[in-house]
Amino acid sequence: MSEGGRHERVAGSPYTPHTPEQTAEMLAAVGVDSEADLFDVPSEVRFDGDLGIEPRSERELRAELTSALAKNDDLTEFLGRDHHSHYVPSVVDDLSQRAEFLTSYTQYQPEIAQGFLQALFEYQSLVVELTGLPVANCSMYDAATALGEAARLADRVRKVSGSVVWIPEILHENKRAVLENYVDGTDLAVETYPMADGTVDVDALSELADGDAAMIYAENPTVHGTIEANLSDIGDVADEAGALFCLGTDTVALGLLEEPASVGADVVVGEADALGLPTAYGMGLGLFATREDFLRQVPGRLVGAGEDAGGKRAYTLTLQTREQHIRKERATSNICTNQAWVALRTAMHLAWLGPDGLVDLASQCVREAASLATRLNELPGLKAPVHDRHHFREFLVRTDQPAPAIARDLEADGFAVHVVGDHRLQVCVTDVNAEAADALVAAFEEAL
Amino acid sequence: MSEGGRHERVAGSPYTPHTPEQTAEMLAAVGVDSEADLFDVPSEVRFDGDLGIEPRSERELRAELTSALAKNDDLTEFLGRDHHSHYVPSVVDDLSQRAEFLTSYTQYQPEIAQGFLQALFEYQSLVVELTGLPVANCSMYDAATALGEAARLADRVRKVSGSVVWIPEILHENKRAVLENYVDGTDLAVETYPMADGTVDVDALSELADGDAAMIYAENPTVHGTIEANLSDIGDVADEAGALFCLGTDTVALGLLEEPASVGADVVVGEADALGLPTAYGMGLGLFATREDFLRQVPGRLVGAGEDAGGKRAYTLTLQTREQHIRKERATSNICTNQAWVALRTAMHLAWLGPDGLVDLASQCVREAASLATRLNELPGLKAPVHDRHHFREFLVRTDQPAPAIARDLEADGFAVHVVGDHRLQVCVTDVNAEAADALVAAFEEAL
Amino acid sequence: HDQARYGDDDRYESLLSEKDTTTVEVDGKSPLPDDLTRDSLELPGLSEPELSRHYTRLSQMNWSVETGPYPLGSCTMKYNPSFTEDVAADPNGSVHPDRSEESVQGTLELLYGLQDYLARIGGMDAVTLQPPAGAAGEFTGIMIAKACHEARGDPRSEVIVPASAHGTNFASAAMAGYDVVELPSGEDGRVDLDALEAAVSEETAALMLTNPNTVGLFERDIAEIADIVHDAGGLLYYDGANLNALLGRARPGDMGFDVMHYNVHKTFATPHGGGGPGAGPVGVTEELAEFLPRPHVRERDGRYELYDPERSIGKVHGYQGNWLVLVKAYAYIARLGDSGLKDTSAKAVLNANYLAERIDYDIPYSPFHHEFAATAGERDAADVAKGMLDYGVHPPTTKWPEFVPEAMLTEPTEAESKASLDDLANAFDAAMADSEEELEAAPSKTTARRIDQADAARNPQLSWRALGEEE
Amino acid sequence: HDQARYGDDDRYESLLSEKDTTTVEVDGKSPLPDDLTRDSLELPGLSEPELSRHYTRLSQMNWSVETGPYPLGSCTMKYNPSFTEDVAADPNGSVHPDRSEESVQGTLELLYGLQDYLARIGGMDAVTLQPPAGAAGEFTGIMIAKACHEARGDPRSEVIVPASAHGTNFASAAMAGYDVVELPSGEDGRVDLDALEAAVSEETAALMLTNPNTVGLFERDIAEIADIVHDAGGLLYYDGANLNALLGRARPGDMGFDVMHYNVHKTFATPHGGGGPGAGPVGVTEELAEFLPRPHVRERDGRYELYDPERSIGKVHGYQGNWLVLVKAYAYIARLGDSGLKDTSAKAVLNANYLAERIDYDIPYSPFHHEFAATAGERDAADVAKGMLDYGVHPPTTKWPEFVPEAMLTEPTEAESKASLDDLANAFDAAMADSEEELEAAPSKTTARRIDQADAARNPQLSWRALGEEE
Repeated sequence: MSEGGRHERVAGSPYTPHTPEQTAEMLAAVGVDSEADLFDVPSEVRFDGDLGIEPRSERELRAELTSALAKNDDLTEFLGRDHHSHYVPSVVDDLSQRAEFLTSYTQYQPEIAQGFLQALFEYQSLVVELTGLPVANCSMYDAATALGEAARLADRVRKVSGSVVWIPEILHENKRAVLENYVDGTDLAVETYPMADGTVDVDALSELADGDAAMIYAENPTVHGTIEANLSDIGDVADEAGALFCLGTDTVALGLLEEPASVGADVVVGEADALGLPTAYGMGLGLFATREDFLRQVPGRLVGAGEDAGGKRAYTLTLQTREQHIRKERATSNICTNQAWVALRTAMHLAWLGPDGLVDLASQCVREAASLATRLNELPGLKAPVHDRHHFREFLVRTDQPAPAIARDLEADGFAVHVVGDHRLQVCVTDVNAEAADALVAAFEEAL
Repeated sequence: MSEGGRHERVAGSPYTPHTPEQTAEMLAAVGVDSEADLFDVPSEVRFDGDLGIEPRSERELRAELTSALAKNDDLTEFLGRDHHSHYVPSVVDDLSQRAEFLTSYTQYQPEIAQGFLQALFEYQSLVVELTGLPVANCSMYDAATALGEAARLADRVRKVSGSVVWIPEILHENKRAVLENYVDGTDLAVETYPMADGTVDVDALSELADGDAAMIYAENPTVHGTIEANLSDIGDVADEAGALFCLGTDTVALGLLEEPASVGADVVVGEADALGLPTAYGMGLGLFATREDFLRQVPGRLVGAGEDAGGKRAYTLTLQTREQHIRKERATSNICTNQAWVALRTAMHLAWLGPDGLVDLASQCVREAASLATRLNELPGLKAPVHDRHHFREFLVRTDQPAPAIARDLEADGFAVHVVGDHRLQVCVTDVNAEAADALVAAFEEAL
Repeated sequence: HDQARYGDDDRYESLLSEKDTTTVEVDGKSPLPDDLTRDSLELPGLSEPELSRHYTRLSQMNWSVETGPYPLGSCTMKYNPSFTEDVAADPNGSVHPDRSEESVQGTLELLYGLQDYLARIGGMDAVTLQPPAGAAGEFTGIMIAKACHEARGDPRSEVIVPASAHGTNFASAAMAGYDVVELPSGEDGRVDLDALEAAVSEETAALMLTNPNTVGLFERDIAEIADIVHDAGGLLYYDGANLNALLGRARPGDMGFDVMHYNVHKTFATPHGGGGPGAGPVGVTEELAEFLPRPHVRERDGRYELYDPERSIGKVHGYQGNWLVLVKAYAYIARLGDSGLKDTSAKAVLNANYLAERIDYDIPYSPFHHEFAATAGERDAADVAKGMLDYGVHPPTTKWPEFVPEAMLTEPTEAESKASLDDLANAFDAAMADSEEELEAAPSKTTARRIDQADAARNPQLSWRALGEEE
Repeated sequence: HDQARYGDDDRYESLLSEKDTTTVEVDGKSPLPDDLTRDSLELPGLSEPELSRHYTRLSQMNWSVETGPYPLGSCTMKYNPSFTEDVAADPNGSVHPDRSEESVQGTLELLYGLQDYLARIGGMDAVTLQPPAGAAGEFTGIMIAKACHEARGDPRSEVIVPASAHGTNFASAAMAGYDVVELPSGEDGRVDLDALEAAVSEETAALMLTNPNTVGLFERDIAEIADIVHDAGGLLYYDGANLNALLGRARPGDMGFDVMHYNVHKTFATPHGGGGPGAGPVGVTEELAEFLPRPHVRERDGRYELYDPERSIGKVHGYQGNWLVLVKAYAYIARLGDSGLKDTSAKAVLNANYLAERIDYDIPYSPFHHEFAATAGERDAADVAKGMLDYGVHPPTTKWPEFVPEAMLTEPTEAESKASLDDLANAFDAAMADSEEELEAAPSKTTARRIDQADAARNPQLSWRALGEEE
């Protein structure tokens, strides 16, 4: 059923403004008889069939999609592992959805795009403050692709020294899979180094990472939520091996944990969307920051400050000769469309929190995880956390009973947790689900 | 639990920007020691207690309010009677919620308020096109208060000729109650004239409305959904009685039914929010249009076109000497804050529909009502429609069984209808619930 | 040239009717007989892309709280939190007013909760949410007073209103059928007790008072004022327009007021929407509760129900007021709580005092609270205001209240930062430093240049049809 | 002066860091031992009212589709329907990617539905939604081709890309480890079959082709091109950037393409967000489906499940791509349906042809479809573009593709009205009529005047920290 409306006067798109009279006038101006005559498509490849896609009114479609998504179970998620949820204030939605931001393109005409350029410049600046590294780009797709780009950067800048990208044995499998693809076209090889009780076994790494290392990758916190105590040592190992030290982290953790620059990180990657984006089925925002030395090897977009003809400070995309639209196959990356709008949201959320708000939030991630682990550990048949480390947001739980069965029981009670082994679960707690921690503990008790 | 944030650094409002340092600096500039010193309030009326209102974080509060509203039952509403629901396109929300519209004030400085002024000028213009009357104001609160204002207008312009406001015996009780209050401070009296089979009994009206009539009010469609066939005759009766003819209607009905100016209406009132507003628990938008003669007696705000110093067309509030902020107790009305933002939305929705879309929608209101009445009439124990008239959106149903019991059964099945008598229900069908008409008929069948 | 030029002073957006005008025949094309329908309909119809641009451009030609400071005295143009919009948009709240009580318990719970919050804040015993605006609240309050006097068998004919009061006070009292007795302002800008004594009589139905008053002064003699009015058998009405100054620090109920209205679109941050909708809930003492509009919400054993107060004045709105606005007010109050409400009044008053300190204007009356009336002295306040527009801010309310010569009534609200107030102060002073000629030529950097309002009123053109006839 | 002046050309909004910078100590104040934490943190923190103003003002300094025409060639800046935002904001869709299949049937249903729609539109057999952007789609497609050749035991080393192709084609092929063979454009602006014959070899992994190509010409010889590539054992890759021209009228799968990507942020109206997020789904023939990224969504007996294609290339995104974008694309396609999709391509092509007719520019290549490359001739295309800014429109893509001298690649999209195209044409012609000096001084009516990009690149200042060090 139609809602009516001028735009539905003719069968066609509701988003083409043409009245039949205007269409006729325009066809006449062009000098053709019909729209079909405008297409210079040989008949053998012309499509005259039906795609079989039924148009729906806006009202019908909203009802249809609402009811489709309502089929998702209403679970309280204690899920993390590289995709974290924190409360995003409503004002971030409101401001980021302003049409001038949402429906704008990449800033190729900076004179009428100062708003977004300044917002991206501010995003870069915030990342610089958080990481201590002087160069941050406007965004990568997500943490996994940012890691892939970091390895490719290592390949470009350290080609003579090594060809192995060392990654921890405890790493999100997805991240490794993406990395493997990103280095597939290079001479790099991906190899793993061992962990000791949930964090990097620096001695073992030191032995492995000899002169053939191009990059050493470590995470803080790790995918299991453990906090690294020996980041500087890892940095030293990388230095000695002549390799880049790439550190994976996220915007919330950066508010509390050691500053990457201070531990010798050459590149920082990770999920910036821990702030600014709601849980969005894995949609992300790849953080990417590095040292001044590698400025001209950075992938992705950079916004710089400069001056306009009136001598006023103005912002513009800069160092575009690194990019694919100018350098083609010699570009630092193929990235073009990125996650600019998510970066805008992340900057908004960060500015809303301020430094104290960020430290509070990050501290909460430590306290809540410790508290929940303690309470689960009191239950018979559970050991939490598995690792004797400080944790951030999440931790492993060892279960005497089969973990998948426990997870199924929890799901039936309305809770989602990760199954990471036959007898291992992972639980993530932040500001958004901490209030449900009591209920989760109770559900565990029942499930055991 | 706090979301953190700079704005929560100090206990206080999250919406005051002051850091403690800034507060101290400002207090010093003012020359006082503390905020309390700024208040020149005698101690005997100072409030030192607690209001007992617990602050909540944004996240907590959203959860709390969402869960409160979730206590409303999920019913498919077949409800009308002066508060009608039509699908409002998403773009209306999107555009009307732009901060520049939503958070602006009345346009006292027109040079920086051209956007809203033009939008209101366009709203007035649309009402002029729909009613055929040359003067439309920016809004009244709702149909009931617009009717009250119409009676007061009649009192001002026809004081010598009459003191009775004639209203139909079939009228929403709420509307009459508001009218009674609006004329309480005048010498007007409200009296009813009879209806014949759901529409005005013109002969009876003609006899009643002698020289003492100040205004005759009729509705098209009536609160029972019937369409008047004798509007011109009512206009003639009013003319002969020297009374104003005030016609009640709504923006959707105006797209199809007789043009008020063409039947002699002196004032048109009604619900303009049938377009532009979702069902909002009775929140409305009072339509108000009248003849040129009464221009300087119109209540409420008017936007006029004029010129700026550069000779460019510009818009401004006009004829403000009618209003309370200038004329005080001699103002045409006490109205100040009105429903401007709803008028903006109504104009958007109207422009989105266009004339063909509006006629389509209004035609649908006729067809769906006829079709549903026919189907209900086929059920044993029901007679629908009760009146042998054409109907718009809604109609009465006579029930052999007690109507309240049937309504309760329907509600248990997920449907809401009006109970308007021991054996009378009223059912309203529009674009938004027409698809559920089959299910309603089935539920009726079961309830009987 | 059809469109607003980006970044151009000389912005212009054509009317809807200039973009499209289409006439459709109705007779013969509808499901109704022709004698029931109009002949034809002529309206503009825009495609969605055109519609979006039209209103996006119009919005960009409009000042708002999010554009910059908006220090209109007595208007309380504070920040409107975004999250309250989300709450108001909850589809579960989108219900018809005729739904059964049982099926809208969530809606009633929120309304009941807001009644309770407002009662606490005002020190009142019962609150109706029905009035859809402040003026409607005044009318409701005065009708309650009228009903009370009539119920006491003591009908009265006069309402006393100070000269400094909002125009709505006069109009609302008149609308309720009262004669309005205007009380001149005392020399100190407050109510003159002697004048009040002289004004009250057995015809006094009520005194309507704003406190702090419209130049920001607290009526220190409020206890005496209450006694004088009550002793004469009148009721004391509180105009809530300036309640922002007192949140959590003083309550009308404690001052002896019998009836009051709240402007939720001022004090409780619901957006003004270019002139509304607002909401004007009315609070009353226990004694007056039986006169409240119907229906009213109450709670019984955890269930919420609607009932008609025993001697209800009836109705002042077709249903129960501006629901979408009321929800936002509830959310705002609950977000702030006690500490937030107290901080709000503190910063509102601090900001006004700080700004007053920063500008080079005479301010005849003090100590003021959340707003102050500066005077433009020898200059025309309206011209100074036009000059301020060119310095990038919205000017204050001008030439009101009338007892302050060339008044510039300024209310920055608590939501302005020190930096914003400093900017605003600079604009005040810069405009005052401009020459008379400069001010008269102002504004020039705005969407439209100075608009001749007198001319627009002499030759009213109120629709595009009128514009067309003109040509 | 801290704020944007309303209506003022010379707009300015201070940086977040200029509004507030606060240092908080972390060591000793956190629940962690000091050796695990940073010493301190220095960031700006704004109150919500300040934050709202900051970003509202920034937004007003930014061009967008809702501001005016945005005819960037190859960018397809069409209207983005509002309702798709509401659908994407549905809280039921806000789920974690590691949820069990059983608990996210709604999410999977939509993804499956979009896979199906895209397959129909492209004439492809299977579609992955994982690539988060067009370039990521290209990389995915080329990795699939690579995997296919390797699986056939026939690894190859070259990818052929026409000189006129988007830069991403070159970069994506190189990223996958291929040598890029650039194919010069034929005299008619299309692929030169002889040149192609000469370029293909047993090392040819794929030819990447945009059709219509980047000057809007349909590759009429597509059947022969497909034969040449296929005969050499290569695969044919379709760059979906220009698919808007062909919606419902021709399908890459029917033209012999083996792999393709879709730019949903172009063709399917998901907003561009100032540079992303987009989505670059990849469609393949039956034969290549086993190489698709993992996981992939399929339907079994009305239930949706995730599975890993047998010879999957692995992953190109940490999870399953840009969900919020994919939902909007689904909603847009479903809103349009067959008739809407066909109308879209018709009006996109009509608009380009009408605009081309209206302007006084040479257009070397035709018959074009949804976009055309005008030439600025003796003038500098970039200068003409700056001139157009002052006439209130966004200019086209300039100086690209390179084989068109001083190219102005123009794509109005279907969403512009005739009136808007007329305005745009006037701006084209007006800028061209301006003198060289005028153009070099342009723009002057914009937020910023001409920005020296070369200078900005010589002295990169990429953060406020860098600005601070500069001072």
